Amino acid sequence: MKKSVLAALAVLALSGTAFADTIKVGVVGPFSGPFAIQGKNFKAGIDAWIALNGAKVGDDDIEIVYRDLPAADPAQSKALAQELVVKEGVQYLAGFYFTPDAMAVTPLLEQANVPLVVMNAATSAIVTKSPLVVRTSFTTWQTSAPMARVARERGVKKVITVVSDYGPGVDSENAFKTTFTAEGGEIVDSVRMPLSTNDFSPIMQRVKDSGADAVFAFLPSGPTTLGFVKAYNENGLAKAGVQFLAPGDLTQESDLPALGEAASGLLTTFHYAVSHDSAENKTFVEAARKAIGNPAELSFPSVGAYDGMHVIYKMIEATGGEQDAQKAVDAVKGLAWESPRGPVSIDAESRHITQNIYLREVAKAEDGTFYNKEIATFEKQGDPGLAALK
Amino acid sequence: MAAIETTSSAKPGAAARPNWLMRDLLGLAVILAVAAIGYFLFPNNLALLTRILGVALLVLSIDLVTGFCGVATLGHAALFGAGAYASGIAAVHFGITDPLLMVVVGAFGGAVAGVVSGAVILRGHGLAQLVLSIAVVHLFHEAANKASAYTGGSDGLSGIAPDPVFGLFAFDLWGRTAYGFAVALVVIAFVVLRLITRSPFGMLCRGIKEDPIRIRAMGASVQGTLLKMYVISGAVAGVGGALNAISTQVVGLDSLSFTLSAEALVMLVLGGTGSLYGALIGTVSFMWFEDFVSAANPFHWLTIVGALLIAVVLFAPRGLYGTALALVDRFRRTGK
Amino acid sequence: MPDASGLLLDHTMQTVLSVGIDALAYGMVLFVISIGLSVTMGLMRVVNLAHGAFAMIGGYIASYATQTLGLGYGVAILAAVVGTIIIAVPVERFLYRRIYGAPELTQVLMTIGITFCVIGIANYVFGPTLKTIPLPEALRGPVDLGFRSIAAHKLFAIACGVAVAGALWYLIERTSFGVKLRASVDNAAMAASLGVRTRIVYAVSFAVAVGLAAFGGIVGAELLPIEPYYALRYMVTFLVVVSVGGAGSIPGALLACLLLGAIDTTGRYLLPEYGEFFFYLAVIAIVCVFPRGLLGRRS
Amino acid sequence: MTAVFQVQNLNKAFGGLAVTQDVSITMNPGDRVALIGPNGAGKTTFVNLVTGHLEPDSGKVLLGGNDVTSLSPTLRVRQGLVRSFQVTRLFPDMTPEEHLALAVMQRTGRTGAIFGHYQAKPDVMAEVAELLRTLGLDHIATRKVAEIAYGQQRLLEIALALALRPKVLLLDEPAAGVPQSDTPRIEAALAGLPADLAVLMIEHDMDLVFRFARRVIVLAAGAIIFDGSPADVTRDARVREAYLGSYANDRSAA
Repeated sequence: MKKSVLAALAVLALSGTAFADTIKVGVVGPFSGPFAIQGKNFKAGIDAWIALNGAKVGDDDIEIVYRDLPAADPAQSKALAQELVVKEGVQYLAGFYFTPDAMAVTPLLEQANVPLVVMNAATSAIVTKSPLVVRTSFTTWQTSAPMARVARERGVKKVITVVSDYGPGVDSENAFKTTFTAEGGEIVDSVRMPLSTNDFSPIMQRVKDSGADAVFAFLPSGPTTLGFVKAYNENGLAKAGVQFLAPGDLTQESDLPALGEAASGLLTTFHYAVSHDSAENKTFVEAARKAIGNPAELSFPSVGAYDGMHVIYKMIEATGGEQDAQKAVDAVKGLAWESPRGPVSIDAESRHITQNIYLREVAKAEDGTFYNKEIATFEKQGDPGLAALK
Repeated sequence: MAAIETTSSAKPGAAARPNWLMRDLLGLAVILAVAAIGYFLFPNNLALLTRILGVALLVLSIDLVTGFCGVATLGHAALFGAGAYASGIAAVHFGITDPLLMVVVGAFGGAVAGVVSGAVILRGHGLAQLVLSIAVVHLFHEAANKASAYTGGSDGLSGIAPDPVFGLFAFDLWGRTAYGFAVALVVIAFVVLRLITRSPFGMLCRGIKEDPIRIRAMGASVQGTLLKMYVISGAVAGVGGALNAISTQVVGLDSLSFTLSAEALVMLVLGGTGSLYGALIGTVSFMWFEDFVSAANPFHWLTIVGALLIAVVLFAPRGLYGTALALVDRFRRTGK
Repeated sequence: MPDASGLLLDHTMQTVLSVGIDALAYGMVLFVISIGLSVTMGLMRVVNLAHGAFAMIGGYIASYATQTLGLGYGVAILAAVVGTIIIAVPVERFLYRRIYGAPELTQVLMTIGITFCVIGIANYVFGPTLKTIPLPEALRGPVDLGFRSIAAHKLFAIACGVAVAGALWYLIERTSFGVKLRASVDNAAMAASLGVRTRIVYAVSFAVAVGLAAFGGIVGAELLPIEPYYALRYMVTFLVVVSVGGAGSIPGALLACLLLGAIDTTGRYLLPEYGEFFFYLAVIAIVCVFPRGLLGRRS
Repeated sequence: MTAVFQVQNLNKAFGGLAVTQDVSITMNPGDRVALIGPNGAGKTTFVNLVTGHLEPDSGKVLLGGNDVTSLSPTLRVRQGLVRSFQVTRLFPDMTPEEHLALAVMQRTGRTGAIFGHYQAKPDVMAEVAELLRTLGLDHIATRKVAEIAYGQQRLLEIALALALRPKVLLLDEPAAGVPQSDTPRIEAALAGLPADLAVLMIEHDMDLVFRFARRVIVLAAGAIIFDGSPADVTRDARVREAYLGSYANDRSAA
């Protein structure tokens, strides 16, 4: 029985390459596992793009091939990418929620003649690993640094940073520290806490003892943010006037229903809020909500995926459906368009997205739900993390 | 393959020798045949097959301590990850990019990790041992996360660019070289482990699993023997890790994780403990099944994998290989 | 300057007290969730990695009962505990009964399988988002203890821990069921020949363990939020706590939870960067000194 | 003749309870000694003290004149102090041939070798074959131990001890649990033990003791109350007292 299944698979593999005018895009993301909601958002963004722009570029049909990668696992990531390229014959690789997974794929690109469009992974260095990488999401530096300027503008002098002890957390800490001290602020203490931290009360005690005016925090979106935000309120920090500053990962829209009242008033900087007020976004949100099913689950990875598809369509247009990775990437260098998040462009040198970063406050809508309300804009932000790398 | 294993020698002494030798050669032939079939049947899935072989080395290495020595561990990825990081760091920071040298470094790294974790884990028994192993793998994981200057932390250690094997076979996009390299490593490891498990030392380990008190009464040191096995096991896991680093060119923290440890143990139990064939069969069937189901339904495959595990406990309690053996055995007996 | 040093001392005392309270609350939450596992592992000798899955089921039912059905917190807890037990009974009958007395590794395989299934089903039915169980007004918000404020639900968790410990102690040490249970555990054959229906005793103990898991899942939901991966995420924590305490020992589990809660909390206050190291080094040290757990029974 | 095994003034107490009191025994090569005593006399403790599983409060254990009191159990085995177990401790999944080969290789320091196979070592195979023949186990040499009769397992216990070429052999109830029909084979095996081996047998079965031992030591309440010939032991008043309590006199009267 096993053999017949294998044989069937082999036949499938062969037939897949039979249609010459179908261009395949391989998308790798966490479609199951603890981060399944982010993978769902990838798919929602892609589905929304296709719903609004059709599944055809010129004469070529576009087909998306999904592969599941539940957690950061570079070995599996590479195996999946290789399979997509070799077996499925994809012309474009896209998706990638975690940095190591994207890193694992970069060495393949040149030989495979395939561009990689990163739809989330947010470590600055990824784009430097191969000239065939384009990123349509954000970097942790990009979303964290403006918060330091917000803090200074609001008269905050002393800040304690509290981040999860892993790559993005450290990036976020560095981004904030660098900018905040450059702007004349003082970092009174920096705390890195293990990812597995469940009870944040002792951390809040540290914050209290530090005498800071504000706490800058970074945690990966998901279950722990709930405990963190609640601990912030329950330990009386909010009442004591210690401001809460963070990049938008902490208040991603899909976590807001759970955070509820506790998140009310939190300040975050981020590249996208589902509530962004523009025609483009209204159209996008409507399509993406339809795609994801439960409207409350829509959040930022969807817009990275949506714009990623935009870039891929442009690439296909430019190459006329021929497989030429370098030409495809060159075609989108400097490309500018109006994204649901606002005006964006692909930086010609770094191939990373230049975009507005918004200051948002968690607010209560008339229907009782919570949302990220944009209150200020930092226009055309590049990636300061890349500069810091040099 | 199952039938081969059960035809036990009836006569003692030299007359029986060709018998087990033949069986091992046959087993080896079967492994090579399966590897070749894999190559020709799935020429486009070699990356997955290579990954399976890397994990197979980890599962074999767990089998050495769990199946042959009776040491319960949920932390064996510490050894695998140590090998992966050792060879990765050697390549990125010290310019050791020859794949064979990287494998040696990985084996060494794994063996050192084997000494360290063995020294801790062997202090307990049963549940305490499980908990110690969990603590060890978490400490390794955390240490690698902290030492991000060397390991790249949670972003992973990237930039590993191994040279062509023997200067001739470059690691290509299709993963042919990596697959051939992996098959060679697994076959060598299998042969060596087969010899080790049949050796006097291997017998001593089996004795320890069955009755450590008797082994002590024979004047042998239980702790010393187990620690030695941990070193061997570490070297094997380290080779697996190195293979992973070479074929993936990135090492992530997941290679040191509790999850990988637990998954590998599940594969071993699935295949059947105490037999090298069981370890291989368990790895191949679990990972193949996982890949098949997760490609078929990326959203809900975990439920199906869970149901498979439950079904195995209910219907094949000794693991796939062990139960197949028992069935064949029963069939032969009733046939007589 | 006596005043300044006095102030400093006062401040240190406050911090110690404050961290101590946090440690107590965290330890108690751990205790309420893991004590059921101590019952299955110590008394029934099953390495039940699916324990967290039952806690999670309890959490989901409670969340559904409060959010969708609009039931009160107390009613929701009751419904969740009963509901989880109802789900668990056939699981015990058809799956666990097959692995009593089986090798540890087989038990690991089976219970991991059950965990995977529960995760998959929860993901399918409830989706991947966080689920909350709204607290009643009385448990919401901070309570002022004079030197600091603490969340009311943490005090509630502490109270629940004390109540559970007391009730279990009474059940096992003072009731006829407890006598039967202890007899079945010490020597199942002997107990059976004395007329104890060991299967029923096991089934009831399992139900108690699962009910406790569900209860703990709800009470602890503020610290360990309910989501599909709950069952895997905290599996190690529960297993470690129970083993350190000594499987089957209620005072042992209590002691372990308080001790590990204290180590974890203090570590995270003093040197959060090395919190993980602290915790696991402490676990190794304790297990090496007390191989059967702090108050484990000698067998 | 020099003593091969000496126990000098051994004492051990658990809490306040003395379980071994000032026990001294000297044995020469070829000795056949039976250690008997009523239940609770401290025989098990004595064995554990001698083999090194318990540490004495005071006193010494000497092997061939060397003080081994501070040595670990395994090192004592390597020095020639070997024991058998009252309840068989064998490896159910291994064959008698493998058991003996393992013991022979352990004795000759070859169990550390990670390569090679015992069947490829002629000297090991010869010695194993010899042991199997001596104890009449050759026809089941390649059956798994779990599948052979209990009497045969007891014989394998003895063979296993012999394979270690001990100077002193502690036999812990070698015939315990063996069906009546098989005891003659055990006794034959005991009778065939090497002449220069010092054997200390712990036994309840007085028939066996009388047939085997040339010297009997009686332990009661942790102390030696008799050390002499089998012929004298039943006549000793203290022994009768220890075993039979106040009934002793009644029975002698009857």
